[in-house]
Amino acid sequence: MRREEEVGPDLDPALDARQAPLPGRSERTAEPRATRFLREFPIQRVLDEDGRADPAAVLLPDEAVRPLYRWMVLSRALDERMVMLQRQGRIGFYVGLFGEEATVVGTTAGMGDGDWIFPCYREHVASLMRGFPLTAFLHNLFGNSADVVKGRQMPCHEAWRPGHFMSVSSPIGTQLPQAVGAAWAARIKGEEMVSLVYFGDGATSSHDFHTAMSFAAVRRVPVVFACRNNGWAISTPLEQQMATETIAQKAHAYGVRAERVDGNDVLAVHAATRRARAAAVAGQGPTLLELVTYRMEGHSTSDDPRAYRPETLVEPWKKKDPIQRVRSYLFRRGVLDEAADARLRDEVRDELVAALREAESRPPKPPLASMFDEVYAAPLRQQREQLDELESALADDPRISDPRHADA
Amino acid sequence: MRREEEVGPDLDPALDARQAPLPGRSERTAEPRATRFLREFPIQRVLDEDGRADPAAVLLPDEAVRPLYRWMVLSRALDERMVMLQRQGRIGFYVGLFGEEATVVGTTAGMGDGDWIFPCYREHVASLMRGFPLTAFLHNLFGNSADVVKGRQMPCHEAWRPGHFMSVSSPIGTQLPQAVGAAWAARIKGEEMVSLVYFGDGATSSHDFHTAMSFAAVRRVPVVFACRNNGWAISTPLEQQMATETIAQKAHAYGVRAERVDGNDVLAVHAATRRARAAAVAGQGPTLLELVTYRMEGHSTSDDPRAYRPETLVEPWKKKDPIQRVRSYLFRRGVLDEAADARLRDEVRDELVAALREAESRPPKPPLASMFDEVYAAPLRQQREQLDELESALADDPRISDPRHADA
Amino acid sequence: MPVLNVLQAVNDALKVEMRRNRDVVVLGEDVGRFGGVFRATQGLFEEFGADRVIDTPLAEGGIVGTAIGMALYGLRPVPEIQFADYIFPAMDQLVNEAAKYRYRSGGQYSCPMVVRAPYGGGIKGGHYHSQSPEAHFIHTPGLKVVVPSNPHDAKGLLLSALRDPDPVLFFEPKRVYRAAKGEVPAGEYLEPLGKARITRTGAQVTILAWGAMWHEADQAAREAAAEGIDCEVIDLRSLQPLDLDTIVASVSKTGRAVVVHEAPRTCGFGAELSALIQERCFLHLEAPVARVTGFDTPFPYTLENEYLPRAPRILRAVREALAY
Amino acid sequence: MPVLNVLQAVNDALKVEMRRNRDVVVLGEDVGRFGGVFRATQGLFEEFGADRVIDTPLAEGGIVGTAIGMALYGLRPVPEIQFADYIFPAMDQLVNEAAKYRYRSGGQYSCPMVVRAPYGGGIKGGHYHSQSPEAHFIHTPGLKVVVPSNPHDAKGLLLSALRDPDPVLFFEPKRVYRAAKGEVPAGEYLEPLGKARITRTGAQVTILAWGAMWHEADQAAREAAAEGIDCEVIDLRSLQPLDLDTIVASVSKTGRAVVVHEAPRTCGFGAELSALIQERCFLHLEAPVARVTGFDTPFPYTLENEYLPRAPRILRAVREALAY
Ligand SMILES: Cc1ncc(C[n+]2csc(CCOP(=O)(O)OP(=O)(O)O)c2C)c(N)n1
Ligand SMILES: Cc1ncc(C[n+]2csc(CCOP(=O)(O)OP(=O)(O)O)c2C)c(N)n1
Ligand SMILES: [Mg+2]
Ligand SMILES: [Mg+2]
Repeated sequence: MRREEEVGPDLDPALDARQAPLPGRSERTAEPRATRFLREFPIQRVLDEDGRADPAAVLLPDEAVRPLYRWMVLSRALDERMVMLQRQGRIGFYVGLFGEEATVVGTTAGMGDGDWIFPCYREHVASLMRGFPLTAFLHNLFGNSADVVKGRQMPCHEAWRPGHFMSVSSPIGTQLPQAVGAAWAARIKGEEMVSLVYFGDGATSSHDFHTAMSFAAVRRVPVVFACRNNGWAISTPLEQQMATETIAQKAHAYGVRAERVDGNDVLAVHAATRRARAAAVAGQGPTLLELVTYRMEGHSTSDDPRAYRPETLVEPWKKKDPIQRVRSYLFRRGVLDEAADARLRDEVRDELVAALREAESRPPKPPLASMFDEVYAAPLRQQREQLDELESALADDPRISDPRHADA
Repeated sequence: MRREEEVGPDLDPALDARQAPLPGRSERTAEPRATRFLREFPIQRVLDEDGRADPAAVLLPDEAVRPLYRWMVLSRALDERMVMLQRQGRIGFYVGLFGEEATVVGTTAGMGDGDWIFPCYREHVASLMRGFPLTAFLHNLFGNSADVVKGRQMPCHEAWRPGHFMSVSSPIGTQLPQAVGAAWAARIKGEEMVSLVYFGDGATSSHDFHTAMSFAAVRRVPVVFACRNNGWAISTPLEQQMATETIAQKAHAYGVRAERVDGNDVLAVHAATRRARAAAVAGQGPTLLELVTYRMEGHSTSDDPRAYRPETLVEPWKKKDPIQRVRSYLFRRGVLDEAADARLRDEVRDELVAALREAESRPPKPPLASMFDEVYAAPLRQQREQLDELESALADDPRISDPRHADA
Repeated sequence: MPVLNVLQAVNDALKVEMRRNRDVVVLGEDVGRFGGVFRATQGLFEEFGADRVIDTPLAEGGIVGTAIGMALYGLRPVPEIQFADYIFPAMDQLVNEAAKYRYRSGGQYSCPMVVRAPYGGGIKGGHYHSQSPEAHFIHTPGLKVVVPSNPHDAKGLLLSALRDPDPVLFFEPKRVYRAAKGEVPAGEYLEPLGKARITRTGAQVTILAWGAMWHEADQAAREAAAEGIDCEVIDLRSLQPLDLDTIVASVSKTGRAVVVHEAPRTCGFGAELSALIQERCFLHLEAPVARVTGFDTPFPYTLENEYLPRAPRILRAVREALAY
Repeated sequence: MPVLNVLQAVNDALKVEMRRNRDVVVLGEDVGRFGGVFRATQGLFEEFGADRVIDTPLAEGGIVGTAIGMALYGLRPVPEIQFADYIFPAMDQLVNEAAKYRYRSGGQYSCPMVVRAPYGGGIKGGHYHSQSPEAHFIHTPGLKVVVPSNPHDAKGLLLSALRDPDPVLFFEPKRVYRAAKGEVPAGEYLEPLGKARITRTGAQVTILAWGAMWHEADQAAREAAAEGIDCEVIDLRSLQPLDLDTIVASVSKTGRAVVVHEAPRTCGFGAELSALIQERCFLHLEAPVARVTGFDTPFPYTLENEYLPRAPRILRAVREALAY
């Protein structure tokens, strides 16, 4: 495969898929895409698929890599357990990071502790890395009385101010200009803070991607744009999302830095993030990081990918598992062995089990008043009156809280 | 000036301005912009500033160039007369094309008669080229009883279906995805129609530019995106609108064709439009045309550029006047001389005077009912009741129509 | 007659019209090969092909803007907004373009299309999978707004919307997408836009509702009957145009009205209904027009049952109106 | 005291607060070097510099989205939307983000900011330089909406908005930007959000208005007085929060209410006021609450005087309320 030599091992079957004709009339005129930008943005990599690395390319000492591995293991264990819980009906919804762990752990590890993180909705491990207690995260999944966001949002919509982890919201792209505004504000205040903002390949089509890139570029705002290119937006494959061979090249529309990185190589992601942050601090403005990875499972627990995605597309990615890769690296380096790894995984499992027990022990519902608080800094007439209205209605007729009552 | 040789005579002082530091903190870190894309997208030109052309580069026979010249002369004469009228208070508003005539006349001439035109708000001459009667255009400026849009919109918001000239609307960028949809529809219907959509440099920052380019690119929709890069968005110079050295390079974000063209060279604009249309018809999808020109006057009659733009920036553009340039060409070719040119200008003036007389002779107001018609295909209860309400109120008290009454 | 749920009825209406009219095209996120996240467009891609069933990039403004262009050119686009909560990026194209195109062009152009969007709460969707934005569009002259409550109307109203000359927002009650089942005639039939349906006749209180909340209103009326209160229930079905005659006739008879909707109370469509009723039935009113609505907060998650204006709260308002 | 017009008062308020609070920054299209197309930000760039007075690219969604981020980080951004008609591209950031950020984060974050936008008709602006979109935002819990009618309130309310903990939409009546002049205290003073002003006391009919239309209401009241009709005129000033107590007290006294606004009638804020009044003053009402508003059409050009709810139409409604 010629491109192989040109751009290094192709990590992205979607690139091949992109050679296929598009659906619709356009088929008649389909022509193979250019490879120019694949050459301009070769995929940055530190670890090969067997976890081998050129020591010169590794920034981090072994003792710093091990925790990254642990966070990735925790993320995967959490995802697996929560999907199970959702199937059992114990939580209503879950959206995981299966196979994309390196994109999030590597970027968050590459930023400074004071940098603000603007999440999409898969970056739970980033909130944990920033000190969000695992138990608190589970409270959020249950939307229970201990939930830091008071049961107001769906599961997986956490927010954690002490760790500068912003509020997850569902609308695609909205966090992007906000990340620009925060970093711009920091510069105005004379503080060295660089925003890290997460989004997916689909989000590059959103209004907010365009305005965020424009605004950041024209004033060289210090932002790291971390695009998890996992090849899919729910059922929409990359080649139906855009006609470009890379996402990195979108940086040319704004005149900003970009890199294309192996998103399953946590060391490469970490190093690229460091470079992006350094450029931002040096006043060179934002960097667009295209982190090439793959969504190994459904979009969320509400989704079944078998309806639109042949297993054959997923197969090649299984041997690229980001966790296995850094695990082999640590084994090679001799700082991890089977016994230590087993202990580490046991710890993680125990943490999860304990946190889960704690979360399920809490009263399932936040107080009624929490529904009317914090709409405004202080409730207005409407919130005050309506709380009274609801309280007396409930006193009259507790069926109001009964989910089964009167459902058509 | 080194860039001179690299990219050909620089038509765009804004490019130099762009070397200047940006306002704000970013100043500290300002660095000269790259010239890479200036080289990738050299400015296409057929006529030099004295109207000399390499015959091989000219697509059009002289008898086809002469009408283009006439349209440009008409456009300029119309603009001058209407600005005068506005100053005299005879019309409320006007937005002209001063100095940008070649961008519009060249593109419209380069399309097929059946192609649909999606205007911004300066392309009045395109509507006239498509058969919109000059008188009808003036009716629209007066918003009088003969106005084809029934006095509902501001001056310069014309629409002309017989000429496939769409409806001007003020919101920046909204016409862009609409142009994509129309061309896509034509392809679905199996009709060979290519949309031509006009917009400015400022509009490239709009949401709709991004979505229009994305949608057109991913399905290779046949659209010609004609960007009048006149260097300004009201008071905002290009270098505060974007950090890129060209607009053409924005095409890379979408994987589409682009050309950078001397927007004051009607033959170059025409030729580039032909190439873009041919590519679209061949199924290669959209082309982004950056037509490099300059806004010689205020944004509109509501604007006074002296508040933000030094005359020195405008000076160099005066000798690049697009009308003079094609005029010299026609003189060189011997198909126009002083006498013929004087006759042509007299004709144009007489046309204008006659049309103006006609327009000012019409009853100034459309009928009351026209305010409630065509909100829907057929009026709903609200429009029917409210027309009655207004009619009886007016019968009671004619002061309702009196602009001076009760103004604070 | 086949028994369908609301999703199947919507899907059936799209198939019927797409077979009848080659100009009807469907576009949106995940509507093609996948058939939509709720599967409302399932089977369309296979039957009508990629030209007429279009998976788009992720941008609602682009979806609606493109649809407007298609409509201007003569197609009948049916853009899907995956959740009504995500219609706001398309707000400018809807309010400033689709709504005004016919008017501002002096009737030279128009952009008939049907914007489909699942709306409302009751599926544990939290802030962003639960909103009811209908009032924004009812406040925008040039747009029509339709909300079916059952499969029969979903099909009949959608078929009418697909032949309507104006842009229509078609909000589908996702809470009862599968729960509301009923007999749906095969093939073609039209339910006119602008006609409400009196689903229960009564003498003492008129309950106005639409979409998913009609089921709560109906339940409340049945419970009221058990208490000897005789309610009339009107399913508005079409909010713009509104069947004001039916409403005025009913309230003139009962002298009492309770309006129900999920959207926050302040400036919701209930306010307009309340204003219209007191303007037209002033001398008949025995009690203020009551509003039983979602509260003035974002849509909550854990407490969504408490948030929704369900039967017990409606019943309470009915009793209060009677006791006034 | 200096006599200023509304533009000068807005400009003065911005200067006073920017001098007092380094965190206040202004951003928008043409607000910097140029000082804004209406010159509302004139002189700010020179005094406060390019860091705090920011010319942005042309994208309202970007302006508001960026402002939200600035507010989250601790600045007090004042985004300007050049005309209220152009606020729709920012609708998603306002409705789904700014309005919900405090709530959805459990109070961990908030984004106080003041979105300034000239609104309304009367300047021959046609469809896109005349709209009054306030109802959309009043319908969005989490946002506040303020509309001054005169220079004194423009400054005092803007200063309060600039210190308010919540996102505020501040709609400026461009029709009277220069026409409305008055004495404006130098330096600092606050007009509280949520307090209406009774600008004329009367016994027979209450007229509710705000912004540019307050001047028409006042004119109508003066003409009514000449006919011996005694009107009370209330300038609402703040629509969210609303000073309902003042309204209820007035209508309970007069028994008649006329609500005036420029926006289209259907689902306008007048509907909410009408609903609230009949809910709270039902037994005091002698006549239906009347709505004198813009019509349910896009905003016209040539016929804009006929479109606007000006004094003669208000006076007519007053007479009708009295004769009811
Ligand atoms: C504005 C908006 N439109 C639609 C949706 C529904 N939706 C949720 S996730 C998603 C796909 C996002 O894909 P991508 O950006 O690639 O992120 P990924 O899920 O792959 O990480 C869509 C369409 C949404 N949340 N917001
Ligand atoms: C959405 C929107 N925001 C703001 C405006 C106000 N406005 C009118 S023209 C203009 C500048 C447009 O500049 P450009 O796109 O370069 O076109 P030009 O006027 O230079 O031809 C602005 C900001 C608008 N019309 N629409
Ligand atoms: Mg993705
Ligand atoms: Mg321009």
